[in-house]
Amino acid sequence: MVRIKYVERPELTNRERILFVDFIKGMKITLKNLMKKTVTTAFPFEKLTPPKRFRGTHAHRVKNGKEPPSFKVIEKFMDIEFGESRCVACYMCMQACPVPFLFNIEAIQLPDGRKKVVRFDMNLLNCMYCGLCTEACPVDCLIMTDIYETASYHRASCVLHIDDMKKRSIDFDRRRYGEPDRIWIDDDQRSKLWGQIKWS
Amino acid sequence: MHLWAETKELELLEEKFSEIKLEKAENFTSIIVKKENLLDILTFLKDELDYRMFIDLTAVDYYPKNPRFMCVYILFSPEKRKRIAVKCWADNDSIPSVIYLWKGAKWAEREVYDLFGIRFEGHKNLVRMFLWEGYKHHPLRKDFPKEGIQEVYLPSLNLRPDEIPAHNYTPYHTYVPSMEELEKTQKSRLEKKSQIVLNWGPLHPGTHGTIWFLFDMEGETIKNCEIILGQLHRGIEKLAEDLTYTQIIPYTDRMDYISALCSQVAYVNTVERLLGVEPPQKAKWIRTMMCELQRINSHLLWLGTYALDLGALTIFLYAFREREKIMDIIEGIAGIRLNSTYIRIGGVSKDLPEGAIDVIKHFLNDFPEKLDEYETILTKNRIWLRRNLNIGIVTEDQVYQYGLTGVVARSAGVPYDIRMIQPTDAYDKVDFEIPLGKVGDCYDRYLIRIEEMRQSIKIIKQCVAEIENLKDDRYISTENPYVLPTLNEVFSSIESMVKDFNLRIYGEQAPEGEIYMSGENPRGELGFYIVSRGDGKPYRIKIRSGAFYNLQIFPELIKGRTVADAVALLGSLDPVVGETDR
Amino acid sequence: MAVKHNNGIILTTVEEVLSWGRRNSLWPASVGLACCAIEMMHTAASRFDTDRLGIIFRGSPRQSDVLIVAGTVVNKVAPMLKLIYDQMPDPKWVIAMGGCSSAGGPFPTYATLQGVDRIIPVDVYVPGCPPTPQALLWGILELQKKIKAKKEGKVWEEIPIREVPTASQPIPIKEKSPLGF
Amino acid sequence: MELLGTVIGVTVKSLIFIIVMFLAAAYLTLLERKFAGHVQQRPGPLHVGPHGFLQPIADALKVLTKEDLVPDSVDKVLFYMASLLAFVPAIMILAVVPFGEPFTVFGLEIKPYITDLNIGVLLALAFGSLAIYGVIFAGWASNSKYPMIGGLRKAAVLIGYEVALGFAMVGPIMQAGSFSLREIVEAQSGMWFIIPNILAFVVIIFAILAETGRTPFDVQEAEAELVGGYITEYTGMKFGLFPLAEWYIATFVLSAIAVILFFGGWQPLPLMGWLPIPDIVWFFIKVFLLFMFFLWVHWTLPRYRVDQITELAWKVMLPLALANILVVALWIIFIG
Repeated sequence: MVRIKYVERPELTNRERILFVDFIKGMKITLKNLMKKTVTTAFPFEKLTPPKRFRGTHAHRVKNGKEPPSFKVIEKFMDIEFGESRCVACYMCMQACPVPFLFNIEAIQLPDGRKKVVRFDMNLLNCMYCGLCTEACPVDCLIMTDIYETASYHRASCVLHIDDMKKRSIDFDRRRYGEPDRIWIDDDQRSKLWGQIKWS
Repeated sequence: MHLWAETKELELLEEKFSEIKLEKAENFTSIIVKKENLLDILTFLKDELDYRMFIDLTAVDYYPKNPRFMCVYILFSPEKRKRIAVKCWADNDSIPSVIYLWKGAKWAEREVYDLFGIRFEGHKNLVRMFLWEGYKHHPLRKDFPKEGIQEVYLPSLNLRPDEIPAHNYTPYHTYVPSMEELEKTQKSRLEKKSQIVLNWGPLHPGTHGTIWFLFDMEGETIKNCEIILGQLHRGIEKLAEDLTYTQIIPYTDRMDYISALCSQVAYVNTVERLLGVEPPQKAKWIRTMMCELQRINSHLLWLGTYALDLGALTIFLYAFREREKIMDIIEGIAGIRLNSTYIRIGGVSKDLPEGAIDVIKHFLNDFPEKLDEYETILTKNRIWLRRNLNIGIVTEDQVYQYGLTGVVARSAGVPYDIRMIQPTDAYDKVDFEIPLGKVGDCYDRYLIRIEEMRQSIKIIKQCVAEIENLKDDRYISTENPYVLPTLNEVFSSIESMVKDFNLRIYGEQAPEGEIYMSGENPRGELGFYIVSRGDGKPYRIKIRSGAFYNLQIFPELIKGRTVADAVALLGSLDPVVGETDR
Repeated sequence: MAVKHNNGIILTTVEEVLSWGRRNSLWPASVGLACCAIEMMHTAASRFDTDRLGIIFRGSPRQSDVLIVAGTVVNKVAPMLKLIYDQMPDPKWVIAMGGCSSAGGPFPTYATLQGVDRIIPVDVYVPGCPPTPQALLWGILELQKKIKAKKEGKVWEEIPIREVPTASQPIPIKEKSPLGF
Repeated sequence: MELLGTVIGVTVKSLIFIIVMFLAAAYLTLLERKFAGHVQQRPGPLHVGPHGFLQPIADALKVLTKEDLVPDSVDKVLFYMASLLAFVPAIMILAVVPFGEPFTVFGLEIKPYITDLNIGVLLALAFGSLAIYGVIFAGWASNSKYPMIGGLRKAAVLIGYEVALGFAMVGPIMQAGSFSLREIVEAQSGMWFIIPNILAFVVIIFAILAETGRTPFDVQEAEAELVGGYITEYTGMKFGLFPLAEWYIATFVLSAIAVILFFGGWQPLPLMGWLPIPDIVWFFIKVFLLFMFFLWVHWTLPRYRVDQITELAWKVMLPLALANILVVALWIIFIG
């Protein structure tokens, strides 16, 4: 059902050429846009809320009673208090990550045979934000939040540690855990650019 | 559908040249020839059997075999719409050059020389393509480490005394060239004959990234031109050699960052064909829809920058205004605006969120009138006409000689569109038109891209209608042993968790073999040549970049024109450096 | 120097005014290298309009104050980038946009420069691949804060590593100073 | 005594003119950025001061305190002289531009112009042509390739359009029978000279666009081709003078001359004579409208190629200007 067609090349007639019709039409367009409202989001004063699926800075879900069944299975071998990170040191994120050395995970063996995660560093400056690590996490621990304002003055402050990831996930879940999986939620901001969308 | 040469041709070849060896597989058909009669066979293929379009040339390093390098030529026959591959072992690291058969082989041979160190006898000015003169190694050889050799001490300049930047930070670094070496590189490319040699680029507002042009100019007329690539050569092909097939997907975004989704789809289709995975219907339609959205997105960026280069500053911002809308759609569906790693082997990573269809419909409704606005300002503007008409005319012969694809080929009237020749996903179910040009100048390319945007809208409309029918259909076929399970499956069932672990750790164990498949990128044919030796990682991936071959014709077209025309011509060829350099 | 000791107040007020002028008309050199360049263009385009903050992109490094390194810097282009940086007149600042220019990003290969701060000093790192325009704007605001701090006599070593960033709410328009940032 | 008074008066007036012109130019940049912004559906400068009102001051502060960096390879004398040569002539044209009729405040008569030469038009043309030297010097002294090409391009354009501009001005002069701009305005009290001189007006529009380097004629600093054109190597205020002089002051002054020649200077707009508006205000309203028209063109059209521009100048604009002279001559003979 694919067809082939030749594009036709429009010509500028002499009448149009003498009367500057082409210029006038173009300038009419710019004038029309001059009258329209601006589409700008004044950033520090108004902000676009990233959608639920936005892949921002990483975070660690904590043990808060909402764990998936798989966590219950593995939990037995781990030493995780309530309110601590769910990470079970399965190194799946490390395996799934295309970039080697991005993760730095250490777990120790406690005397009672259970494991405990003591170190979980991520160097965000090497991260592609591709989300493969979050898809690999079997206990819904490593997630990506909607936080993007991470600019800083030092390389060292772009490296995530396990406790700030805990903080972030708590902050993130408090705001957006129960949110439906919509394409975006801030219609008032987006409508500046989009105009009014009629939702089905 | 597969595009490889038929048996009777191969038999014809066999009886003519007795010493060749045929390799006929379902995905790849190649003839292995001896080095001494390579040229005769290629000439025969080109003249008698009219495989006259040069698609790609690459090499594979079978270290520690001896001879270690195998060169692979991929040719295409425009009439029969068939491909054929010719393989040849490079005994003692050298092989005859084919630039007298196809001009397009010039850069490809330089690239192979640069990355593998194979010498091409008879190639004039065989210098490095991506790296600089005086670079000691040939990176794509198997015995060269991926990280390179970290020989110089080059620490970060602003470290606080107490600061440890990161656990993976090392003060040692690979060798960074000096200005003198770069000047040596420049000298080796072009020697001054006329008044001045103008360095246009590499860090120049007008050169679409970091292409480095050398203009040998007489007044403002360009007498001779050379292009230095490699200012964005990041070694993606080397990286891909020790990643699993899934892990390569994010890197395909970073190649052609303006049309990330198209690159993903082209790559994933190739891998699926190799693994024998069949995605579900809904995924196919979603892929097609996203591809076309991305095509509009890419063409809009082209329109904006092209108009900016030709001085129409406002069009640039109008085009970006529309781009923002598509960015919103992609961000809402995939999660990231630009390099959205959305396509997965066996489907797509997530289903469409609620409201996505409404937003896309809204976009489809009000985009055409915006397109008309651009056309009103530009298409019949006398200045626009004078800047575009009869600039950089591409002929049909040049298309075959240089292996031009995409809009550049279609502007010369060659109906070469992968969506038509080898339809993947849902392209065989939608109906659309492929615009062709009659003259082949910049103005034709402009009109064709504008028309392609309209056609994309047409396609997306059909996709939206189809996806609404398949609302509660599966979007990824996880029952396939090669396809990663979704998170919910992992959470609930232990089998999928084990499968997930295996696929993540060992990768998709692809069957042994080779494959070449391509997709229609906004810049041309984006082909992937994958050699698999049966383990979870590809043995070699060659990325056939459309922009690389399209850009190759620039020096020939610009001779005798001015710098102002160079801007227009470069804009209408529309290269993306990430793809040319990989 | 002697003057400074005599009437430091006047000098500080002068410094104040100058730093206000500088941080309110940052002109970046438009050096686009890779993917991040596209997002940089989007930041300058109509949706997130940098011109609001007095930021207009200049073609020539001689007339620009801040160098936004947008994209992967490979070894081959590094010397030229340093040349561009040297051509810029003082005072000048550098923003490393995206992972690639900050630390090599996802390309730990033979060809890529592992962080542009190995050849030129960087003031602000903006993680992201690529950072969204809002993230880049946030980085630019961070740079403005830094210039302000410089005015107060702090050097960048003394600026503490920022605490864990969480999603911040929009600044109420009334908190904006009448003279801009 | 008489002489002393005149001297003082002229000095004061010129000082006022120059200072006002500087400020006006600074704020014309803000005007242009606002206008461009809204054409592109963005607000333009917004946060620096209320609605970006302090933006020009911030820019000026920054530009003035930038390190004044002179490359070693440049020819120092010409390098400095170029920025002055580009700036001074643009200002000096003001000397002969009248803004209105003389009026009296507190019993002393104020002439809203510095001097009323009887060869005003010629002087304006002469000063306008001087600007070419600034451009050529800048391009040459920078001792770099892009500035060189940019300077040559600009020079070619200027030379082409100076001629057309000169011939286009002949029509109104013939009708007024005088070179003095003030008398030309007074001669239009009945009917504006736009009526027979429509051809000349088109030529003048193109010529002003070309002289002031606005699209479609901004070849000298086409960013995509030549990074910054002939000002690539300039930093700080030496850089700031060029766009200030070329884009704003020159545009403003030339629009003023165009208004004087074709739109009856400070005569009120047709059918609005009854409005209680002083003639200076009328004059500035007209100039402002013309200036906005140039901005509007600048932010709409694409850019010509340099050879096409010179071709246009010699093959189209010059014949048009000559034809206009013929038309006006016939007009004077038959209609009077």
